[in-house]
Amino acid sequence: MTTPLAHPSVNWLAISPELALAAAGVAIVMVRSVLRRRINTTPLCAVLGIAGIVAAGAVEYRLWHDLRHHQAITTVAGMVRVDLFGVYLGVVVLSATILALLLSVAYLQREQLDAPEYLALILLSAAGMLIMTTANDLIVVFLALEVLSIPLYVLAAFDRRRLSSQEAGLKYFILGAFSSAIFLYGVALTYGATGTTSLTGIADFLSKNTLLDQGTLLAGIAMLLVGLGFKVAAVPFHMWTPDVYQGAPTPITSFMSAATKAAAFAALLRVFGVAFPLYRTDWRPAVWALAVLSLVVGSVAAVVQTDIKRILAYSSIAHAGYILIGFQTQTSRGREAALLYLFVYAFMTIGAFAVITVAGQRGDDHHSLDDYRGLALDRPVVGGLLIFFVLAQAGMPFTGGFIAKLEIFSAAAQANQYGLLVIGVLAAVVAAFFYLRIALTMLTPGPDSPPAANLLRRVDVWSGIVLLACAALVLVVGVVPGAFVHWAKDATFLL
Amino acid sequence: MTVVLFFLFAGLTLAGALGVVLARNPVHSALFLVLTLVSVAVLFLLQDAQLVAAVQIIVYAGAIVVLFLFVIMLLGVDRPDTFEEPLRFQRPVALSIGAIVLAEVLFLAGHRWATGARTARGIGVTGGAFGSNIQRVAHVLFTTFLWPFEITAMLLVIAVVGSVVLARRSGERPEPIDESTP
Amino acid sequence: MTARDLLSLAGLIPLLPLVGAAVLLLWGRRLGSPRAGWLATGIVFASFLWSVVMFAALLSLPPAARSHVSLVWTWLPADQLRVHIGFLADPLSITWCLLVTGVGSLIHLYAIGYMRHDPNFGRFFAYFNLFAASMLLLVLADNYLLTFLGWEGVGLCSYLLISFWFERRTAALGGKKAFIYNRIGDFGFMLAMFLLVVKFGNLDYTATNHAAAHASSGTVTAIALLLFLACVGKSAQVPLFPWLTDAMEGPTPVSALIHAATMVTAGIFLICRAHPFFDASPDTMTVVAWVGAVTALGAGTIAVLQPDIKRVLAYSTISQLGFMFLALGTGAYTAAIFLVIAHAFYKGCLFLGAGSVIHGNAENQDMRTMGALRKFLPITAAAMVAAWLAIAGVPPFAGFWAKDDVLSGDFFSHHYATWAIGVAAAVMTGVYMTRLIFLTFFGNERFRDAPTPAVSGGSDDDPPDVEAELGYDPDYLPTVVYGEPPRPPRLEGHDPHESPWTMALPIALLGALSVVGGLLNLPLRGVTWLESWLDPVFHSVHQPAPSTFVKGGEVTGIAFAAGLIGIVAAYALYRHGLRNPADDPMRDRLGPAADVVGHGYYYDDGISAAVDGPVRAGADFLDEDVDQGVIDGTVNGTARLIRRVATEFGRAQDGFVRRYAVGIALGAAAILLYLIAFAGH
Amino acid sequence: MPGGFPILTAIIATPLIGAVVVALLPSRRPEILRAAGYGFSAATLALTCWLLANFSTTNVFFQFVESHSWLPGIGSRYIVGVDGISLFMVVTTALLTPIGLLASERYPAERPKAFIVFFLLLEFSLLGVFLSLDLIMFFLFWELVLVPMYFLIQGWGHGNRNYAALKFFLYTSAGSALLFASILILAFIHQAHTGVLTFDYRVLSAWSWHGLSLTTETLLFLGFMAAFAIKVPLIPFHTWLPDAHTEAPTAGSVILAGVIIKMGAYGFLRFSFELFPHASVNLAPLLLTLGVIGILYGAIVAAMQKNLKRVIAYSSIAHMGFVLVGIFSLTVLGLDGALFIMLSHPLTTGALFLVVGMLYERRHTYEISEYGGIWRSAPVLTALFLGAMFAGIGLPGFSGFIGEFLSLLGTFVSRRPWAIAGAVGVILASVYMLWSFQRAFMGKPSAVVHGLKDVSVREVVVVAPLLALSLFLGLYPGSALQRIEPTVKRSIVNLELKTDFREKRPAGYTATKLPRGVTSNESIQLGLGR
Amino acid sequence: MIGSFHITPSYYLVLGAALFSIGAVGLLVRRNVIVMFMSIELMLNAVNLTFVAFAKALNDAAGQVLVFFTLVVAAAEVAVGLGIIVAIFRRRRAATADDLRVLEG
Repeated sequence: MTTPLAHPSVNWLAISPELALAAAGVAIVMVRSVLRRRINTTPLCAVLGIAGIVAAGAVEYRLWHDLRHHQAITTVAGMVRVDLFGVYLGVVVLSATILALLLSVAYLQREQLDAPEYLALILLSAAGMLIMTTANDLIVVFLALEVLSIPLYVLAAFDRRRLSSQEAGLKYFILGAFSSAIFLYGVALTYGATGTTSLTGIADFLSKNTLLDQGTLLAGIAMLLVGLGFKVAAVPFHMWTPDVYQGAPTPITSFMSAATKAAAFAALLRVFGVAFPLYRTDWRPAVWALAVLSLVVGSVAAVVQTDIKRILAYSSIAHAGYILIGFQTQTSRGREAALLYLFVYAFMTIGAFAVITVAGQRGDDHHSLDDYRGLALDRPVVGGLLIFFVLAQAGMPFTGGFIAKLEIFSAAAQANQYGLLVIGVLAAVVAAFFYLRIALTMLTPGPDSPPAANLLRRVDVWSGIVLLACAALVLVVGVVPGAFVHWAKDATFLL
Repeated sequence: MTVVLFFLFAGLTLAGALGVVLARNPVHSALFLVLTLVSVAVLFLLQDAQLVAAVQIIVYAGAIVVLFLFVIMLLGVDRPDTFEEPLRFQRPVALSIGAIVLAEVLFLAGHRWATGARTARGIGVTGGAFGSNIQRVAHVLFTTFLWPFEITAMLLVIAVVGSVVLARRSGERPEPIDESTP
Repeated sequence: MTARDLLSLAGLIPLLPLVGAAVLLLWGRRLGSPRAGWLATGIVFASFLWSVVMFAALLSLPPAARSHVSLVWTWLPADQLRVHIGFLADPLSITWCLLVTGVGSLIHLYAIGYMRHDPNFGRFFAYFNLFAASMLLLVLADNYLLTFLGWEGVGLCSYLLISFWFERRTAALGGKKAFIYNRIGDFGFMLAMFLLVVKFGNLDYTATNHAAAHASSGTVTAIALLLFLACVGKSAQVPLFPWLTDAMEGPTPVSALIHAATMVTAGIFLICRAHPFFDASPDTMTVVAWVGAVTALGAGTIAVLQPDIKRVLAYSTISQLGFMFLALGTGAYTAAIFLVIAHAFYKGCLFLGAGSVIHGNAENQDMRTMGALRKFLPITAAAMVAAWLAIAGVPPFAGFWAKDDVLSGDFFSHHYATWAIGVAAAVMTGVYMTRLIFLTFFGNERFRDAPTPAVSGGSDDDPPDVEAELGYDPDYLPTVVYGEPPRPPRLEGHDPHESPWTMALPIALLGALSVVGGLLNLPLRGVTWLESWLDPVFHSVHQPAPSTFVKGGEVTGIAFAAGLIGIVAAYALYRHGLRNPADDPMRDRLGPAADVVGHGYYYDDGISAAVDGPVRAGADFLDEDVDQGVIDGTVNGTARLIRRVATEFGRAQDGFVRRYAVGIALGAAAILLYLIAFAGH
Repeated sequence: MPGGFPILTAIIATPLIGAVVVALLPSRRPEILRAAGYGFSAATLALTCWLLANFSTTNVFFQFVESHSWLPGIGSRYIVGVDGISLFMVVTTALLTPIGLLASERYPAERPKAFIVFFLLLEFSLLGVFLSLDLIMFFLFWELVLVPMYFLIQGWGHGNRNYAALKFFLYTSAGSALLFASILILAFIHQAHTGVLTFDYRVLSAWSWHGLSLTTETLLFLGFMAAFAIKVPLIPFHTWLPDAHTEAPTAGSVILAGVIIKMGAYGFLRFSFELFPHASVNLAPLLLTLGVIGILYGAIVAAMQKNLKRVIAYSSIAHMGFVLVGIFSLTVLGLDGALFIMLSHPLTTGALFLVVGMLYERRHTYEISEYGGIWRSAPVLTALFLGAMFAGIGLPGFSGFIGEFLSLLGTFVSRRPWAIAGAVGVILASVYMLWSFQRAFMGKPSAVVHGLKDVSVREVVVVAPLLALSLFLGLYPGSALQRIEPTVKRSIVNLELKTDFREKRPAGYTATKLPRGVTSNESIQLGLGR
Repeated sequence: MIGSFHITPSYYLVLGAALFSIGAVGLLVRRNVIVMFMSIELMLNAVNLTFVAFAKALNDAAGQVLVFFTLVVAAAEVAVGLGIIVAIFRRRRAATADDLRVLEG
């Protein structure tokens, strides 16, 4: 006596961005294994990857337009929920992915790394991130977390010539596995407390039932917060960040900092916003503390760092703090701010890492400030762009960085979170120090210019596109922010 | 009967776990891990989770632990570790955090663990006309959890590609220049 | 053209020298010596002529109508305050205009000769003209603010001219000192103006002088006292007098024009201009009188022991200014103005003469190494003797009449204490002036003694042509202060020589004026010209009546006798000159008091010590300990603190992955703990 | 003039366009770059002259207002307008920029392109600060000022430039941070009460005086004050200034002293008064005290400096003390004086910095002890310094005197003890300036100083206009005051309307009134509804 | 007496929590990377135990299904993790996590 399996209905359009990326990734692996080593497969693989991303992007574009007039699409047995929020962050992820991919092409050749697997892993990781942005179930969130993380472990350790790369991979792996175990425990406890892992199901259950005993649920919420806090690099779960960002190949660092952050925040915002809004009085103070700690530690610790990638790693921790402010307010303006911030941050940080990729010497291991001495004098455009990107991250007016911070602080002010607001603005001042320090170093002539031969290398077309795109977007958002803010606002609407 | 079995295997589980943590030789740790895994599988059986118990034995004990042992042997690290702790306060801190987290979870959850609605999605572990444990699990897995199931496929692809990339002898490129060690 | 139309052009009086100054500033170097000098002199003389025209125009009006205000433009229109660039032509201002331009053109003329070798000849005359313009603006202004403009302008010129030989360290310091002391007075001036605006909403002399009568006594006293502070600064009264002696570092024509004849009398002018406030405040008048009296006696005593001819004259000027304030303090405005005029004549003459003597003695200013110069500088000697008698109060010279007006007025207004001090000061006047004349022109020749080369200064690494280039030796510090050994003569075998006619003529003319100046205001009914001329200004005031030939002869006699005693005493001491330049008989007579008096009661030394000591230490403390230490230290300390915390963060990030895991676990434990403690409530 | 030529946008945009154009020009031909720099800055100056000529002296509200949507989600708009408070700051900025560029023609010589670009960007941001009427826009420009200034100090400064540039940036942005927070809090409190989210300064100031509790108002005032006090700078928030001044290149110092530190005073006048009238009135004694401390402390510390630029830097602190005192005298006279100093101080201090910069070009040091006897070797240069010095220490006839006189007079009218203490600063000013002058310019020239070249025609052209303007304003201040005063009166009247404050007036003066035809309501709304 | 004593799901859950803690502590105190991985496996097993216990308690087969996903994730992690270790071992004969600290600060 069996009941026939009732196949869940599938809205293929809704899940095709993920599928496109996964397909592209698999295709690259296939190309690699079929063609072996007969021709240089890198351009082909890159084109395949770009095609996948573009296809995914086209679908997201279509979805965005569809969803502006319709309800969110819930499909595959309620496990996927495609709404403007998901599409928005999906676009951020896809943007970060394509930029990182473009950035990688020349890098891979310079560093003589195996391109196909590398590209495939990026695409698969990005697919995981897209899954994350539309996940409507804790177990999907968990699996997406793994899908996006495991390729990153590999990619971080990808450069076998550098011990630092492998060390980064291992550290990331150990801590990632540790935190995802904690996350999973949180899933289990939540499941026990509510009887379901579906986000909407949890919300539904909690709104209809009053728990006599909230202990299990609270413990579950705490564990979930820890797991996602790790991914967004919030203090005190941040300690992997500097080491991994420094050790990983630079394009991967840029990908991690932009895309992973977006995906992790997608999960954080969605899980806590959809499943546990009723418990916000309980978890908001914890998020408050995470935000404050991230701001303080991220901004302060970077002050004495000498490795530029490490500085940016700490700064990404601080940025996570700002986004957490938006999250913490639990208002629509706060979400809007967090979304805009993620969007702008992606371009600011990829832009900065792009310059580091381009200006770095072969071996990708010379990123101390001393190696960048005089860069802006020797190569005004490249150095100037890095200065621009770091100043944008510092919140310079008329850059996207300022608008993003403005939105975040507005949200804090509107939500009467004056403490966060003041700590936030003061942390920005401290952070300005190390951003300026980078600028200052690049404007100070070195004793001599040893890397001159290397420095005078031309920027390849792919990286050039990345640099230009990032700079243009950061500037455009800063000068005419209206549309971007509007889109972010739309994306919060259906949450 | 279940009481006895529970306490027996619960004890074995914990003993195995402690063994994993405390054994100096990684090989011993792996063997203790097997003990724990098997004990957990028995506990699964005690809770009407036959399929999961079987898979636990097959996948974990059969595949994962073997993989561990394989790597241990491959790398030749089957020597006993020193138990010196170079990090100050690491052990007391770790122990106390472990104890505190345990206490906190127990305090929070200790009164009433499962507060969720029973048979939330219609198919229970027992009861109802859903057939055997395998059928029940399969039913849930291929309907409700179809999307996660597909994702696991992707995960496995990733694991394969990743392991290949990592484990590949760098034959096509010059041997890596070893860096100075700290 | 009516008289009033003419008076509307009173602005020309300051404008002419202002234009001259501008021309000389821009093209003075090109004009060079002596053309620049002639231009400047001519302009000031033209200004004098125009002043005479103004004088005549005023005379043509009935006495009660002898006041004309001409507004040029609204200078400061703020809120409901309106301050104009406007000129008030009345007997008081025109008197000063005549004095400034008249004596001024003589001194300009003198300077053509005195400065003829100076490479910065043009600049000198630019300053000189600018000074004249400022001084004329000061006196012609129709409101306080414009007077203040002139007031500061003369201060500026004084600064520039004292420091004219700025390579000379003492000159640089002297100019600065003068300006700063003056600024202390200006502080009072500004506060007085503030108070005037607050109480009367106005800064015009006419309006405020009318309003003064109706104001509360507190207001009037405050305004008067603050104005008096300004006057004390400008006119070098106790306690703000030390700058005037250091002002002697400037070229001698400067000392004559600015620091004797004109600028220093601005204080007297201001009190006369604002007299209703002083009239209405007897307390202030008492203060003025006492300050004047104390200054007169104090400076007079100091002058007695000075070896430097210019410094004697400087202290003398302070002392004479004290007499003037004494007069003002008794309400004897006319007497004060009379003394101003007489003083301008004889002190101008004395300074110019002293300049001539110095010039003729190769820049030696030490009287102890002069003597018997009358043979070599006959014109100078004659004029100075006349001026000596005038200042000492010997009838019928100008000083006699003027000083008699002051002292007898004082006596008859029952201020016996200040009168007594004034008489004592008159004795001192006789002493130091006689000493000066006899040490310089009579007695033994001491300028040939000790034919050793100059010892002061003169470092060897200097380029040899410095003196030729600058027109003076910057290392030679001519001023001799009490206590220094006598300066060796610098003639190096030459004889002293008389000055050229451009210098001699003004000396002679001023000498002559010192003789006849008393005619301005003889104590005879009908010939008190000055008094009747000034009457429209002071008609509301009951001025104390000085003695006349009819009345109060005994008071006059006492004053005269006092002067005579001084003269005789000094004559007794110095008629043979000095036996040894290092031995001053006066010093021996005074015994231990000599050092105190000679050092100016250690007043200036005390201030210098305080400024160099505690004041500078205090400022240093503020700069180094407070500003750099505490305040900036806090700023940098904050940065350091952040750095230290950052380093600690970095240390925690020590690379051990297990440590990082502890961080995660700790975070989890903390969140759980928080939920246990606070959640669900 | 609605619908007319957008003059203010043109003024703001011209230097920006100039910066972009210069950035795009090839850097091989510096003379073309310089010509472009002169051209664009001169064009800006010409536009501001047109503005000056067409500025109505009867309109007490904002003129030439433009308003465009910018960031609708947040309610921030691009609103620009000019009134008597900002007019002369705009003119000064536009005047000092070409002069600064001209002064930098020879030195610093390296990287002229970047220098000109940053300088024009600086002008752009400063003009934006003074013309913005939207708080977010204002803050944007306020922060943006730091960036080009930072690069100017860092890139073309002297010895310790990195430290100075960083300190300048961080210290001032620490203050700005609190300003930013306060702006947001203010706007969102407004939104919470009225439902309207706007950063329009006019709307907020028409509401805040009755919409905020006294505590909130005071706290927000302090938040705004943090930024303004550091910028002014008030003691004890001043230590960035001597360092920044000393290390900045000449043109940078000119702008820094001439315009940037005025931003703080401008902020007090523009924002603190209208937005937080009660707090402004209540805290006036505190700010007066700080102002007086600034006057005295700045002067005393200036006297002890061994570096010419530091002397001038501390003197700027003292001068800004006069501005503060004038502002918080809360009288028409005092405000007139404060605004007049804000107009005059750039001229005199600018001239001083320019002359000192010329000395640096010749001798590469600012240490007073390295000089001595300059007068003899460079008489014209000395004359320029002398002129600037006396103009600066408030010699009547120059503009500095008018400002100090009015500001102290206003203070004397309302709070006598402060005015008396402040007037002591007049004495001290002469002490430190004359002492420095004596040490650096008088005395015998050393062999090195002896060879000092006197100024070139270009250098005279750089300084002379400033001194001439200072003289002109000193003798005919009415030309500026008639444009300043209507706005000042509006500010005072608004304070009286919004609080129970009553302006203290000199005897016989009638109460300050709005011009005929302007109602109290309109005044409180800053003419928004007109 | 023994009849009234039931093994409720709570026993399993407490056991799971204890196992989780032991795993966590193991990760913190062991330097051998492979043993650290084993500790993570312990933690995942604890979660599995919890899932199954909840499945029983809630009478919901979904709980058991979740164990499958955990298993797959565990397998994938182990594969990749051991791959990284092997790669590192090729370079350096370092067996402990503590030896890897090129990156710090």
